[in-house]
Amino acid sequence: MGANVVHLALFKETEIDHAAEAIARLRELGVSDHDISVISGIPYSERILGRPMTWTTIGRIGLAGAVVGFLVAIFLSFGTPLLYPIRVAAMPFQPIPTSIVVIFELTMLGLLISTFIGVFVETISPSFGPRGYHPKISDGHIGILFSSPAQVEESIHATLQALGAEIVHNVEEERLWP
Amino acid sequence: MRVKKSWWQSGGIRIAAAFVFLILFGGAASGIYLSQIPPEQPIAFPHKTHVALGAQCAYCHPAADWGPNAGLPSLSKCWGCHQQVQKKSPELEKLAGYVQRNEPIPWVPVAIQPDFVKFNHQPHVRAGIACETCHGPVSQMTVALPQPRQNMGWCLDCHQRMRPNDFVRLSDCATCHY
Amino acid sequence: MAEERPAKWGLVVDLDRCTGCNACIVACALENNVPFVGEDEVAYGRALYWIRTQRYWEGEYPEVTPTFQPVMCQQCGNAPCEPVCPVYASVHSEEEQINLAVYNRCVGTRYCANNCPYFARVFNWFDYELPEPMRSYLNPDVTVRRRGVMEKCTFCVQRIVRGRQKARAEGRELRDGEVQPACVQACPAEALVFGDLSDPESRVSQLARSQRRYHLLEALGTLPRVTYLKGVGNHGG
Amino acid sequence: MAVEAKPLETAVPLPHAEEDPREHLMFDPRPREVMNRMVMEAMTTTSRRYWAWVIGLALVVLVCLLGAWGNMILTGMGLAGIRRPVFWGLFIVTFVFWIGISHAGTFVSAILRVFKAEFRRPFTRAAELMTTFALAAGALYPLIHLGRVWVFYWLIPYPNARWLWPNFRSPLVWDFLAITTYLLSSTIYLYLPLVPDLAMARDRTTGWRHALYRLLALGWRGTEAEWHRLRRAITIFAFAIIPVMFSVHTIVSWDFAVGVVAGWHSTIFGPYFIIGAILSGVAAVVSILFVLRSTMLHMDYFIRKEHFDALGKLLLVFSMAWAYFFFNDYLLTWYGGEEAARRILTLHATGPAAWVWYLMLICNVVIPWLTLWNRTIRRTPWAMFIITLLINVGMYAERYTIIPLTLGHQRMPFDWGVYTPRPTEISIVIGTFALFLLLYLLASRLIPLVPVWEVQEGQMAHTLRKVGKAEVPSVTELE
Amino acid sequence: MSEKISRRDFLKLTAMGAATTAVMTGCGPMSRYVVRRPYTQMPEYNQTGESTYYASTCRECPAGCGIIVRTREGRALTIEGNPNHPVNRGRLCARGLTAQQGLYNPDRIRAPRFQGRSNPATPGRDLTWDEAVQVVATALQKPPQRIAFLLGLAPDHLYDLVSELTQALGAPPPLRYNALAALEGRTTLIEAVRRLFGSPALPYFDLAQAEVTLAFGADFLQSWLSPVTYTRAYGAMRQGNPRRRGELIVFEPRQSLTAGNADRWVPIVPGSEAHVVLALGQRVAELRGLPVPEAFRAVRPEEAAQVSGLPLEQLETLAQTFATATRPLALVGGSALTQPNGLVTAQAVLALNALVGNLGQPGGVFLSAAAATPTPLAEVKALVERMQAGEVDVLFIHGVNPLFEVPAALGFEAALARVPLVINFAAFPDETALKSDYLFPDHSPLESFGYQRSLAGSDRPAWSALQPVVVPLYDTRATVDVLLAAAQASGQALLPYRDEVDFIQQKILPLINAGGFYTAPEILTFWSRWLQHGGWWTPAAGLPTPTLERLPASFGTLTPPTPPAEGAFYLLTYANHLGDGSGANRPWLQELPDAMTTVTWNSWVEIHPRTAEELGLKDDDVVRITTPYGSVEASVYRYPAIRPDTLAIPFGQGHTALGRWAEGRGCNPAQVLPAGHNAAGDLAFIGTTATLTPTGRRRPLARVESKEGVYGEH
Repeated sequence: MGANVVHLALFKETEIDHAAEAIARLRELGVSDHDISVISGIPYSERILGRPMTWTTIGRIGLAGAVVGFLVAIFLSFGTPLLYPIRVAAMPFQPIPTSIVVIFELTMLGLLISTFIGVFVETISPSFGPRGYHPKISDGHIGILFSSPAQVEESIHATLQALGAEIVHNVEEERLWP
Repeated sequence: MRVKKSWWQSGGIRIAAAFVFLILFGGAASGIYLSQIPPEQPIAFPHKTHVALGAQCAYCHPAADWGPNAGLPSLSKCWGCHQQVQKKSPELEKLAGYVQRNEPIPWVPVAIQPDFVKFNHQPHVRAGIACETCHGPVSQMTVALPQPRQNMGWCLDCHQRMRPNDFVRLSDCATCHY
Repeated sequence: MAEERPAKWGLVVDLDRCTGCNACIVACALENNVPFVGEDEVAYGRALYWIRTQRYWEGEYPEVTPTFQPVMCQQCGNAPCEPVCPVYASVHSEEEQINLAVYNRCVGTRYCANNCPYFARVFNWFDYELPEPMRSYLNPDVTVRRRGVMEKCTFCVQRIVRGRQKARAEGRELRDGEVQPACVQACPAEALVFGDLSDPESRVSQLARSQRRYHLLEALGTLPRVTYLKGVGNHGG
Repeated sequence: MAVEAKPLETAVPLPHAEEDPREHLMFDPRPREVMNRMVMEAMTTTSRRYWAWVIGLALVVLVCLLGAWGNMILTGMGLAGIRRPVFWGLFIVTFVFWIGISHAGTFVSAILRVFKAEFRRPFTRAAELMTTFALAAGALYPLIHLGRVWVFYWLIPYPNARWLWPNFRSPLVWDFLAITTYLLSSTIYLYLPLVPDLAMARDRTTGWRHALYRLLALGWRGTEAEWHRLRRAITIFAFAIIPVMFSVHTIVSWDFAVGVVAGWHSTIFGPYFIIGAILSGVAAVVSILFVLRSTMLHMDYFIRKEHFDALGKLLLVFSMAWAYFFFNDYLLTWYGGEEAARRILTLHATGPAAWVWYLMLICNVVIPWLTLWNRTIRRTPWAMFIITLLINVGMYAERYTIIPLTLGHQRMPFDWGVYTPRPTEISIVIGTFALFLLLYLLASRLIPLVPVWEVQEGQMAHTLRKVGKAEVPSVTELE
Repeated sequence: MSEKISRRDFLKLTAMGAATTAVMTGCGPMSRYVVRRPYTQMPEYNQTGESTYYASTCRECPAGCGIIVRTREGRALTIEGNPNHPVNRGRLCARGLTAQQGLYNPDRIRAPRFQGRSNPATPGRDLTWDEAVQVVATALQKPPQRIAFLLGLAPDHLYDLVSELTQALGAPPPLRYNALAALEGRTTLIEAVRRLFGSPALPYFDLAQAEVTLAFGADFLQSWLSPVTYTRAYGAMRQGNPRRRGELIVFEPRQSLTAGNADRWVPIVPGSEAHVVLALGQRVAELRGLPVPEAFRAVRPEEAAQVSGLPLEQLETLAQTFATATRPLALVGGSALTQPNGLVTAQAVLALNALVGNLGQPGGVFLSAAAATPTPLAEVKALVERMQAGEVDVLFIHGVNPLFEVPAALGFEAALARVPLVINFAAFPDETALKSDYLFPDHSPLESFGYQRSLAGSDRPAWSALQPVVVPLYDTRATVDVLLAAAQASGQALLPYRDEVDFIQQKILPLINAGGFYTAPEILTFWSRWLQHGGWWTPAAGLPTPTLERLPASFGTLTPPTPPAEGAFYLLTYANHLGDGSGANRPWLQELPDAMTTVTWNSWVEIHPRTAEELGLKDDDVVRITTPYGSVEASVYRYPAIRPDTLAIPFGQGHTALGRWAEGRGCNPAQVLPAGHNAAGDLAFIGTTATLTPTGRRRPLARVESKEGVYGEH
């Protein structure tokens, strides 16, 4: 696939219908979903653009974090009093009601932090699909990144331009994050 | 587009950060070090020699058996032996000087606890704890050396190991702190 | 060595004997290195009395009479001050069955003091320096508290610990009345009696069974170890 | 009995019926690049007055907060006016106040997001910033009020040579955990929706700003996967942070309610504190929005009268709810409470500091109830500014009543005491207000204060549809 | 004395470091930098970390309680009661417990000193003790009649030595004055005992076993004679008697701590006590079926009721209570004695006891062994007159602060200026010390040897011993040693003693065979036991029973009190825990709340709330109290337990010297007291009237009570 070049087709934000249409056309022209990537300034659901559903592990990472938080809380509220039992008032060493507070807080802490870590990890982990960016995206443009073999380039461009797209050739991968 | 060097990569910032780190780390390290080296003593008393000659700890520190402080020998006790034996070494001349001036020897305490720790030798000696358990191999030292990590966990650990059935009493805060 | 049984130290305050002379305050202060704070601070409620005499007035002139009630830490069996401390600076001694104030652990949240219904706890608002050579009278058995630390009556736990160590070294049990807090020792009217409540024969146990007994704010369920004996007639609280 | 029929008056259209829907931000869309430019300009434009404020506030923070605090650490807590028996004073009052304020962001952004209240869109960020900075200011107080702050780390659970762990039975440890959780999660919750806007800013800046935004934007491009992830994370946060938010102020209330202090030991304290917190938080959002609108460029486009109107309605509801809880607490104590607690009620209302109690009622109940029903007042930003400031004064008075005024009159009248705040603690309180404002001022020029993508998303979802002769607003579900 | 010196040696070379250590709490390793020294010669009974206890005698007031001082590493730590001591049985009062704050007081005079009194040309300078002894020796060579000694009530051994010295010199005997004794009317009581029972002694009242007690003015729970003894007895009287809980009725115009603890407080018109006692006596005699003695007929009951403001029925009830009681007891002191009728009251009360037959009975009256008596004010007045007339060349002062304690109206200050040489042995720079030529500081009581043999609270013959518990901190010297050295230096063989210890040993020599609870074959063994036990006393209780030969026909003339003029008030002063004011430099005594008002660190004027309301006065308003003799200012304390026509100011504050904690606090009521005296020569100030003028200023009092909580005020 060394010959494949990444292109970016930019649509104005009002031309969402055209963008959706363009994706359909690209698929017809033999560019697989795998080689298409949509970038946009606001979220569009996959249904709108007719794209396959993306998949994320954030929920699972969050859940795992919650479990870790829960276990830490169990240790802190039931384990530490056993290490060095210190009596306060007439309370038991491991009272359940007060432990619930600790367990709740630490479970939530685990959930929330690991959710964020999930976002972070997924962001920095390598993604497949075409890379490239254009500052117009953050001005509301919808960009369709695709890589196609050079031989079909012409026809694709023509099709897309007919739909009102602005084509950027040969998008270079830009290092957006250290 | 040339990636500009980030601010945190600038030399000045890095040097400053290194400096702060060094100060903090160095301060902590020297603090720990200073509390672990033996302090300068007025007379380099050779424990080793005395123990080798068969002197018991309690001969010079008898109060460990009946009171909180082990006590230091009075000049007369030192002199009681040393006026008989030869006084060739410069350290013994120092001792003779103190005796002549009838001036107490300003020993610097080595095995000390903070003032909020009320340690009593007597119960420990009565329980048959050997002096070396806490004071280290004094029989191989000249001046007494501070023993590292004599902290609360160390006390508690020993209390728990030696007297598991009596740990409630021996882990009571009022045993040492009031 | 004699088998030791856990003690429940208790104090009985006979209000019929108490005259309100306040000798207990001074005895306590000098035994426990309690600092004095000066006029302005006392006026602003920052005196560090571990024990103080509450004096109310009853009746109208000429039948007016003061009622005196010395109040110190009640060493509650179920102490509200203890569970609220985040760092275990206010804990219950399993061995002595009293409330401990562990000065060196205290971080100074002052939560325990708010939660003490008897206002028995006082706080070191500043470092109270003593001019030389006054430091010489500080009791070395009691930690001198620095600023930012809570403190309170400890039933003179240093005397209890010393007494126990002495008794153990001699291979016997503590005798009734052998250990006395400074206030009890000084009390000229012998209104304060201290001893082991778990020993039914001790003097304090006998007095604590008196028909005149009551506890301060008993309804709160704090199980105080200090028992008050009501005054008789129009005397005492 | 004859009924005398009165002819119906001619139906006069109510004034708001004639209101132009385009008055709403959602129906007054502008192209994304225009909005981007507006936000960027607002962010990058600084005036001499702005820098004067920044420097002034920085000085106040330095002197009043750090200076006074440092002096207090070296000298002792006695510099504050706390005394026996009022061991907690302005520090804890202000602590509760800031924690209350911090409920604004989460409430506006999480609850309104969950319930899809569309008017939230332009000011979620402004509110979330308040949460973070109010928590930052508030989280200082547990440290400030420690007698020995240099050993504060003993509150943190970690294995150590002393074998000692914190006491997990103490509400202060819960507080520590809850505030840590809330501070971390609300900061993340501020940050996550900010990423696309940071990418926007990255694309429009050079120099240090570019470096900063590039770092913070995490390489955001706006791919489907990124959006998906972001929305998933925001949804998790929005649902999870709501119970955390409730727990935080509940735990703050438990600091008081678990004790035996008369007047504190109340089962209703949890919800009572939460409602109070939301009331003060939302009020603070209104105050801040007014300031943003009147000082920053283009903000009058994003923040409109409709927002004041909507928040005003919310405030009225919360003021009523607050009054309900207050009355609930009052009545039960008055009716069957312990004598000491009853005496405290009397003292609050008739004692030497009764003005604080009346101030609380006037600011929290009388003023909102008299004004906020009125649409014109709700839509007058400066009036709302004054009203919301007063609400926060009232909430401060509420905390003052609950803490020092209650502690001073407990069960032993011999030991009662009146608390008077002293310069050091007043200075520290002023210092944290300055800190909050300073952080906000700096942040307002460092991060895009309006979530442009959210506004654009909202605008795309809202259309005016012609139904018969009227153009009616219509909302499309895009998500 | 070799023994003395060697003991001091033991104490000296000890670790002073521990004190500093204690302060550095929390600093952990900082302790290392505190140098600890071992003993060069460790005494076998003294060890670091362990306390050593010394028995001694409290000198904070004249009562002479036995104390045990806990020392460690050569420092005096806490003062505890001596459990065997007959006066206090191990108990102590607030004053005694603060003695170490006197010992370690930073304001002590640290060396002998000459000060250029009122002459700026002669600047003050420190002296050596050799020079000091020389100064005293020269002074002792003045014409004997022109030498005067003014001493305090403690210590007794100094008084005994000075008595011998003056006798040997041919000088007038030493005077003993103490404000506490003056305020409690001690001389009057002794004089009354002398008149009725024949020998001058203080009576001992067996309060513990009494069942109904009438107390006239005697604040025995706080300051009167021996407060610890009587407080102990009070406790026993309330709860120690298996038959019956004792009842206490107190007659005082202002409720003292004693009256506050009474079952009944009778707010009597100041100065009418004698009338009431006489009227009661008549009824008691009648009720007991005895002939009414002639002396009791001086007053008709109606007259007494009218003068004292008590309803006749109340008098009748009181008389019945007293007459029908099994063990009745009547006490008298304080405000009932320090008045023109004082001697009458004292005799009447003692006679009342005789009337109910409790002399020498359990719960009755005994004669204490307290023989050393204070000098009445009248004799101090005579001294002042001599000084004023230039008849005194040298005045020695020890243990008393006349410029503070003696009523200013007596003119002591002006007279002092006319004495060419004033030598003061004060330990503290008090008011008088600052106006003296030479300061030759005595040791603090905790550094001193000595004895007290005038123990008003002892139920048996007893002597109480003093011994040093620490090495003297400063370059001070025992006054006895100075006087002995000076006597030797003066070349005359005045006194046969080598030094202080020798003197004390010779004085206690007779005790060896006096039937004490220990004895010894020779003086050195006896001496060590004397020091060990903190004194000497007999094993069993037992005091002489007073015998009343017959009652005099009259106790003296009786003057009814004159009611204060319109706008004027009776003025009272009383001693609280500060006593004679010498304790005002103990910070913990200042910090200690006054028992009745809870005020700390200051003076106040007690005004009945109703009166205050009439005058428009609020708490903490500063008012000026003016008598014909002067005026003072203090803040108002609205005191609910005082007669509406009476004002009261506590004694002890108002120092203009005496160190950092005493100076400039409150007011000294001695400034407004009259110099008059009663028939016994005692200060008579009850009945003095004063006017009150608001100054418009406010000075809040540091009270421990919450005004809001206790009085319901905001």
